[in-house]
Formats: sequence, C-alpha cells, structure tokens
Amino acid sequence: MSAPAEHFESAERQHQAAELGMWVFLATELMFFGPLFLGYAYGRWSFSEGFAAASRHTDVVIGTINTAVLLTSSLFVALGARAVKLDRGAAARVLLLCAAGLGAVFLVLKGLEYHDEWREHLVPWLDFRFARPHQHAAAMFYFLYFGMTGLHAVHLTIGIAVMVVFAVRLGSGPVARLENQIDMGALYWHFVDGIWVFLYPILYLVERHG
Amino acid sequence: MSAGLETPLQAASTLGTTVDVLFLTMLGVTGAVAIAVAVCIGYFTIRYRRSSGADRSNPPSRVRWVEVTWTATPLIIFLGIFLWSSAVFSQFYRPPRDALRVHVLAKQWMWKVEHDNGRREIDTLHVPVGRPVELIMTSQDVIHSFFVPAFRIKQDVLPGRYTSLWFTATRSGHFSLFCAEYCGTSHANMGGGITVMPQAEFAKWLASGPEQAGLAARGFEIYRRVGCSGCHEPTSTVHAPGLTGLYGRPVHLSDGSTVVADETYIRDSILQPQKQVVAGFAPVMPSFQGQLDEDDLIALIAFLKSRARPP
Amino acid sequence: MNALPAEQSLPGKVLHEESYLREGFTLRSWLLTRDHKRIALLYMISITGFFFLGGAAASIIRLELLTPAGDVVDAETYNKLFTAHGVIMVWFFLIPSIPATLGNFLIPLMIGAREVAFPRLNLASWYIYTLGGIFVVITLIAGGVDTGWTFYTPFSTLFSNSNVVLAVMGVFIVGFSSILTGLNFIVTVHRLRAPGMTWFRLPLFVWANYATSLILVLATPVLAMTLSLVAFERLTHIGIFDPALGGDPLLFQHLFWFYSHPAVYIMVLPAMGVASEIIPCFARKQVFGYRMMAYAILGIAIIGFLVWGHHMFVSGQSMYASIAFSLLSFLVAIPSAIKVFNWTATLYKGSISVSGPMLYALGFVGLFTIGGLTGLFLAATALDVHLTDTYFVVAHFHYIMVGGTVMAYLGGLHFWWPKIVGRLYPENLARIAAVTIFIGFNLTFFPQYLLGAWGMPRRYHEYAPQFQLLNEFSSTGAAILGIGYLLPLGYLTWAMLRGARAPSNPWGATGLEWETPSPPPKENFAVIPRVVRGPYDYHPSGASAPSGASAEPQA
Amino acid sequence: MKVSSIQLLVAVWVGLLVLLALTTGSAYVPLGIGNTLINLAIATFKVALIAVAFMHLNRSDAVVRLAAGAAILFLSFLAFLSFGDFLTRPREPAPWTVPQEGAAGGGPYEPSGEAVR
Repeated sequence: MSAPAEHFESAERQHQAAELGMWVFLATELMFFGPLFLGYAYGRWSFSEGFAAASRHTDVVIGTINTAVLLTSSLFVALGARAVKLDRGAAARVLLLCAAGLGAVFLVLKGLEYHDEWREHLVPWLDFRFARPHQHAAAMFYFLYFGMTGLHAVHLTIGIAVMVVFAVRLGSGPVARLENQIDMGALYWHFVDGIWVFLYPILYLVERHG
Repeated sequence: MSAGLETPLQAASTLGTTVDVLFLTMLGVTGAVAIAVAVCIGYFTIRYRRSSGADRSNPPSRVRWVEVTWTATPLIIFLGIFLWSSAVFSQFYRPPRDALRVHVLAKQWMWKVEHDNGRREIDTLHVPVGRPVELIMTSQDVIHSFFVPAFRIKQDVLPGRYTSLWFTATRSGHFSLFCAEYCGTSHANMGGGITVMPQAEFAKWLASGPEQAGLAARGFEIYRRVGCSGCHEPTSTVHAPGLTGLYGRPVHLSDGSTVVADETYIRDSILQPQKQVVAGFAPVMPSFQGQLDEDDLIALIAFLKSRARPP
Repeated sequence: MNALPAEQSLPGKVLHEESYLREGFTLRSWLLTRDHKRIALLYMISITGFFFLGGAAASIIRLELLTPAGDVVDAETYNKLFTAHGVIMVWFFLIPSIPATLGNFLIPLMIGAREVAFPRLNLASWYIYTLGGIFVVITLIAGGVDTGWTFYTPFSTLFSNSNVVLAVMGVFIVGFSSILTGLNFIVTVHRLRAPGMTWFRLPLFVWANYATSLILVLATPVLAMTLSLVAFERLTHIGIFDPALGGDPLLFQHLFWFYSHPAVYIMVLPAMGVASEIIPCFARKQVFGYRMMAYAILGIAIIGFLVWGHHMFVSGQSMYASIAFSLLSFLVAIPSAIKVFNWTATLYKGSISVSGPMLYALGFVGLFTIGGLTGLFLAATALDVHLTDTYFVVAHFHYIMVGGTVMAYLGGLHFWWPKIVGRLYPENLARIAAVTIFIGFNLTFFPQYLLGAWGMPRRYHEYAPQFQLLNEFSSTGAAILGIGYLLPLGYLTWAMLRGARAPSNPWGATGLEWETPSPPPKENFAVIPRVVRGPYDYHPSGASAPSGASAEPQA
Repeated sequence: MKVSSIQLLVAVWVGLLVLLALTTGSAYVPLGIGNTLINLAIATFKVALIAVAFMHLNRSDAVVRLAAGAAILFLSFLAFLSFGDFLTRPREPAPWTVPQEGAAGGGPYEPSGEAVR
C-alpha cells in the first residue's frame, strides 16, 4: 500500500474511504440514469406495441456481440486489478490494455450500428421515418435509445481513457502506488458494464418473438 | 382587471362549504399547537432565565412517556385529518350523473368555453345555481389551471389530455376565475368571471344566445365554407372519394395498405393529404394546414362522424 | 456571556501554530487552498453575494406588488424576476448555505478530524459552484428566463422564448457541486471520526449534515438528468415530455418533484442541526431526547423521498396516488413535530441566556413551527385543492426557508463567528438585528397566508383590487426585513476586522470544535483527541463544566 | 489483502456469457409478459454477479454494501410511486398539435381512443 495522505492515519483507512467514496459516486451515477429508465418504463407501458415495433428495428446481432465484448472486458479489468494487487505490473498492463481495446471494439461496433440506424431513418432528429401507427412511440423509443446508449458510450469512453492512463503509468515507478486508484477504476468499469447489462434487454429484446 | 368579481370568504358551492369546515378545524388544531409551543418557549425562557433562582434539580434529558405521547398524539390527529380530507377529496372526483357538461379549451391567456348546445363564451362561464356543472377541459398549448376561489375548486388543464372538474353553485353572483398554473407572459391576465344565475334565467340565457348550431352543424358549415363539399359531394365533377359513412370504415390506400378511418386518419388527411392517398384517386387534394384551428378540426370530425350512418 | 476561565484543555502544550487564516496571504493561497476551513470561507463569500442578488429581485417584486396594477415592471420582466429570485435563492443560497459554509468548516472539527475525506473534491465543488453561478449570471444578463424555478414543460420546452437552456445548464452544473459536497461529508463522517466518537456521540449538527448529504447525493442526479432532458427537448423538439409525441407533462413533474421535495429537506435539515447546537448551549442543558432527535433527522431524510406527490394534487395526478402521497406527507410531518417538541423541552429546567445566537435559534423554532403546521394544510388533499398555487403556499415555504433556514444560518454564523474569525461580534447589535428580522419577516409573510386562503394566485404580475391592503403590509414588511439582513452583513464584517479577540470557547460550549484555539490552526488538532463522553454535557445548576469535558487528548 | 482466484473470475465470466445466451434465447420464445420478467430477472442476476465477484462486494463492509443498494432502493421509490399514479389515472387523451408548426418527426399526436368521455 502506498503512503497515506496526511489527514489519514493509515493507508488502509484511506483505501476504505476511497472505496466508500467510489460506491457513493456510483450511486449518484445510477440515480443519474434513473429518469431515463423511468421515461423508458413510462413509454413502454403507454405505447407497448409502438416500443415493440421500434425495438424490432434495432440490430440485435451487434447488440448481443457488444454485450459479450463488454462482459469480457470486465473480466480483463478484474484480472488486471488482481494482478496489480499481486504486484505484477507487466501482466496488469497487458490486461488493462486488453480491456481498453475491447472497450474500443464496443464503441466501433456501436458506431456501425448508429450508422445503419441513420441510414434507415431511425434517428429522431435526422428525417425520422417510421410506419404510420407507431411513428410517435418509435420517435420516443429512439430518443431514449440514443439517449441511453449515447450516455453509456460517453461513460465507456471515459473508462477507456482511464484504463489507458493506468496502463501507461504502470510502466514506470512502483506498482503499489497505483493499487488504490486502479481498484477504483475497476469499480467504475464494472459499473458501466452493469448499466449495459440492463440496457441490452430493454432496448434490443422487446417482444423479439413477434 | 376583474372589477365587481368576488372572491368571497364564505364558499359558494356545496363542496366548498365542506372544505371550509375542514379548513376551520385545521386552523383550530394547528393554531392550538402553535400557541402551546409559543407559550412553552416563552414561559420556560422567562422562568428558567439564567439569573432566576428557579429549581433546576435533575433536569430531564429523556422522559419516555412524554416522548411517546407527543409522537402518538400527532399521529392520531394526522390520521383523522387525512381520512376526513381524503373523503372530501374523493367527492371532487365523483361528478353526479345529471351534471351539465361544458367544454373548456384553455389557450395562452384566454378561456374558450362551449356549452353542449354550441353556445360559446370567452373568459366567462354562465352556470345555473343549484345544478351540478361538469367541465371537460383541455389545453391548446401549455398547462393552465381553472381556479375559482369562491367554489374552492382548482384543476390543472393539460395539453394532450382531458381533465374534468365539477361543482354545484349554492348562490348566484359573479365570482372570479383565475388561471393558477404559471403559463407565460399574461398568466396574471388570464382571469375571467363565473356568473351564477337562477335556473330559469340561465335556460333563457342559454337558448337566447346567438344561434350557435351544435358541434356537428358547425362542422357542416366549415365543410362548405372551406370547399370540402366542392369535391367530396357526390354531385361534384371532381373525382374525389365520398365521405358519407367514412368514419370507422377501412380505407384502401394507393400503396396497397388498409387503414381504419379514425379521427387521426381524418385529421391527417385534412392537414397532410399527400401522405395517405386513397387507392384509385390522384393526390390533388390541397393541404388545409394553418387554415383550420383546433376547434374547426374537432367540429369537422364531429360532422363526419354524424354522417357515419348512410343518409 | 459567561466566558469560562482560561481553557486548559491541552495542559502545558501552548498551541503556537499559526491560525489557518495566516497560513498564506496571497490570492493563490486562497484560490488553490485545500483547507476545509478556507473553502468554507470562499463559499461564505459567494453565497452572501448570491443572497443579496436574489434579495434584490425579491425587493423589486415586492415593490411591484404594492399596487394591483402592473406599473413598476412589465409582465415579462416580472416573470423573469420571480424566476431569478427562485433559481438563485434555491440553488445558489439555500441549498449550499449551511452545509457548504458551516458544514465544511465545522464537521471535521466536530468529529475530531484534520480534514474532509477528499480535499481536492471539496475545492472542485466550490469551482463548479462558481461556474454554475457564472452561467446563471450570464442568463440574467442575456435577458433572464421566465419559466419559474420549476421549469414546467411544455412551457419551458416549447413555448417559452427566454434563455431556458442557459439557466438549465447553470443549475445542472451547480447540482454537481452539491453532489461533491454531499459525497465528501458522507465519507468523512463514516471514515474520519476520532477514536471513541461513536455515532451516538456525534453532535446533532453532524447528524443533520450527514442526512442532508444522503439527500444531496441521491436526489440531485435525478434533477441533473431531468433538466438535461428539458434542455435537449427544447433544442430538438423530441423528448419524453412532448405531448405531441404522446409524452406526459406529469412525467416531468414527477421527476422534478422527486428531487425538489427532498431538496426542501436539504435546505431545512442543516438548520435543524444548527438549532440543536445553539439551544442546549444557551440553555446550559443536555438536548432533550438526543436519540429521538437523531432518528427524526434520518426519518425526515428517508421519508422525504416518498412525499413529492403533494405538489401535484391538482395537476391531473390520479386521485388514488394523491391520497397515498397525502398519507405519506402527514407521516413525514411527525419527525419534524418531534424535533420542535424536543427543542422546547430542552429549555425546561435550563439556565437560559437570551443572547444573539439564542434569539435566532428561538426565532427559528417559532417560525419553523408555523411553517410546518401550515404544511399540514397543504398535505390535506381537500384543502390543497383550494390552497395550492396561491400565496398560502408562498407563505408556507418562505416560513420554512426564510423563517427557518436563514434564521438558523444567521444564528449559526453568530454562534461560530468567534471560532471562524477569532473575534467577537457586538452582542447588542446582534440582538437588535434578530428582533428586526423577526418582526420584518412576520409582517412580510403572515399576510400572505391570508391572501392565499382568500384566493390570490401566486406568480401574478397584476392582482384583483381586493387583495391590495394585505399586499401593502407584506411589502412594508419586506422593507424592514431587507434592512434587518443588512445589519449582520455590517457588524459581522466589522467584527472580523476589528472585533475583540475571542477566547477558544466564548460560550462555554461543549464539542470538539471548541477545544481548538479560535481561529483553529490548519491541522485543527495538534493531537487527535480521544472522545469519552456524549455531546451537550452541560450542567444547568450552575456548576461550570470542566472545559473540554467531552474529550481528552490521546496519551 | 485477499484476492479472488483466477478460476473464480473466469468461472463468473463464463456464467455471465451463459446468462447472456439465456437472455437472448428466451427473447425469441413467445411468453408474453414472461419475456420481460425473465429478461429483467437475468439482468439483475448478472449485475449481482458482477457486483459480488468483480467488484468484491463480498469483501467490503456493511456501509459499502448499503451504498451499493441505496440507489436501487431510492429509484424503486421513484418507480413505484410514480407508476402508482400512471396506472390508476383515467386515460383520456385529447387531440393536440403544436399550434405554430407541425411537430417535427411525424404528424400531430393522434387520439388513440374516443376523445370525449
């Protein structure tokens, strides 16, 4: 454990404080997503067929692959954080870079998906066209779809940047000094993955069997 | 602004009097508690001021029974008031069957009122005394709120939704009507007057007003005025789909799909005729977007509904 | 005032470290400080600025309402004035007032810590607050916003043509400043308490700020997202509140009030904490029912999240939901009632000295009681139908915000001023100011209860002639209140520069913050104290409590 | 500093992928409301798995677990009470258009049922 900041007696107390601080921060992030989930629940309840029709136009293949990619990246981050705790700097660097790489893959696939949706006139602001009875519900669905996945992508990009910075700093100096911060970065990454675990079924799998 | 209009202290509606009774009871209970707390604070501050030699032996810092009572007592009082108030509140949502129905359309900064026989008013509402009146309200733009202090009633008027409100006036007179939900620049001037009249006088007033045909009749008048009849009447030379018995009938469109002619289809065909052209007809119909406002559309739809049965 | 014999809490070891004020005199040392005490002062200055800016808007409003006709400003400007008054007072004064100033300064001192858990975040919180403030000032300069501080849709998204997006960004940003403060306090209280400082030995001020931080952290993000949805929908005309898409204006109201009712508890809970510190000190008596007070504070914070629907009884919400919210609103009133009774009972058999802070604290208890009781009228659905959106509601929340939070904030400022600036303020002037504020306040807002019950709607630029007399009382009261607020600004600033030097415990109060010299050194404590006794260990029968009774320095 | 073993982490990862397959598979089986419930249940279980295994919640003390659950509890307050309103509200949609210009992205809102009660 690295030397504690001056107002903490021990590094252990500082780690506990940092961990609690990060979890409280993750609570605020979840509350920040709250209104979007409530908006989705409201829309899904009042326009169930519209949301179902709109959800069938999303690309479930890319969505499923992306979920798998993000879950795997979470594994790499967990292994990376473990390696740092065991003072294996080199292994940790590789694992964190792999995680960041998978994050990038996710973003690329997401970009492709957005492009397809743009071409199919499914972006509410860019000449939105949808079959007649459900065009309003679909407009609301795609507003929420781009809102949620966009906000998630922003958080993921921050996560990737953080992982890359850690990987670079792991290259120089004692590994122990970064243990606390990398553990917090890992918590953040797993949170972003957890949000996607919920976004995937509600956006992609609405009455797929229809 | 609203000279001569009253906001009386004594309620002028049946529900209003029950609300007043609850209000006075609450005033009594809360007033008593406020005075009791003030007296205690004053008394203790004087009696136990630092310079006084009052007995301060074993000052209590926890007295269980005191704490239990001053938790349980408010709980019981609050539950009592809650039940009473909820009972009164639920009456707001149970309009009597025989209520007189009036349509209210709120728009930025005026109230458009329309009685069932088509008699229309702006910023005023004439109602009979002693008979329940039910207002069906919607807004054309933002959220407004129909507030008549004299009747102790208030109900927000929402765009995209009908909200309703009912009251039975107990005495005739002129009462203020205010808009109570902030709705923009002239929110303060969006007031009006409720005139409560004896029933006979009201019947006379209702009938005597300028000959205002019913909704459907007004729809037919618009149907001719803007020229729908020119093309859609069977006698016309233009090749246009017949509208008799249209409402509720499936319509085959030129792109092969079939749509049920509900209000939406009619509204869209009037405002954006190019989007859904009936099979076998040329897309020549002009758009009426901007020429017809909300009331005209409602009237036209009512007219077409009235022709649903073959003549 | 009974200054105790020279304190000898730290026998033999004379604290000669410099006070935190003399750590550095450059602007850099202030703007880049990580000392929680200096950040508290930075907040105090910016909050006072916004208080008088919001107060100026209020004074023009009261001037306008002297006459029924709209003759001072036109309708558009009036709407922008009451919106500015609302936005500035709520987010830039009331919410940060006690937590960010007194809370930042005192919580580490009270729990025996040297610093808050995340000093850098604490400074970032002040910078984010200032950035949010800049956005709002730009909004005012660019022509203001006329949606009311509630930003109701579809007016704010489709029909208002004022700078809604700018104002919303300002509030969005300042929201993160309070989230950071809340996060800091939660972790500090959990992880940095001195040894022996168990939860039930914490002063109630720390309890109140802890509960407030729970609300800050859990409610503010919902506001941030809701307001960004409003801004987004205003820019692109697509959104979940847009009636044209089948969206629901009530969805916005649910999300907005889910934040905004807990927000009123953010504003009043710290004030309760301040009162719970001042009253036992000046009554020289243990607070009555300490545990019940702590549970009441937590109860208010949690049940506070369940009652927001009472803002929407007439908004088109379903009857059953309204009745459910009405019941929950009555339940949340019970902990507040318990607190008022406990403060009153604390005075029983005490040895009360009615000095400046005590006057403000008793004023707080009185006005908060009236504010709370009238809240019950609004919780009762049948009465709320008549009373909501009228001046009854305006009077209700001003009694709690101005009568409660501002009085307690001033009381707290006076009570801890010797500790913050190391000098004493003029006692008589403080008493005069307290009484002036109390009279001015009641003259301003009690007539508004009558106006509201009589039927005068709120946010009215012009009103019916029959309401004029009561409005004239209210406007004169506002003038007195305005003067009343200028007094403390004057003599507290004077005292900071030229007041008599203050001993470390001028009031003979218990609590770790009174163990440190006034003003305390940068590290707060030479040695982290070990706490052996609960708070408020006062003995009204005149026996002067051995100073520093609640803590001995560690061996 | 206790550290979870590689086998545990990989096992959890595999479990997550299996659950993903289960979610996607179950979506194609017509179960009506069941689909949504199954999807949400699996998603909750996956998040719980991530929280305990990857975010080592099992090793953190009570306060941290409280912080982890707090947001979910308070969001459920928001959901239940606001849906308490939506579900019990009489639905009377009224025809509404943005007066100035047609709402972007599709025609004016259409009443989905009988407009007047």
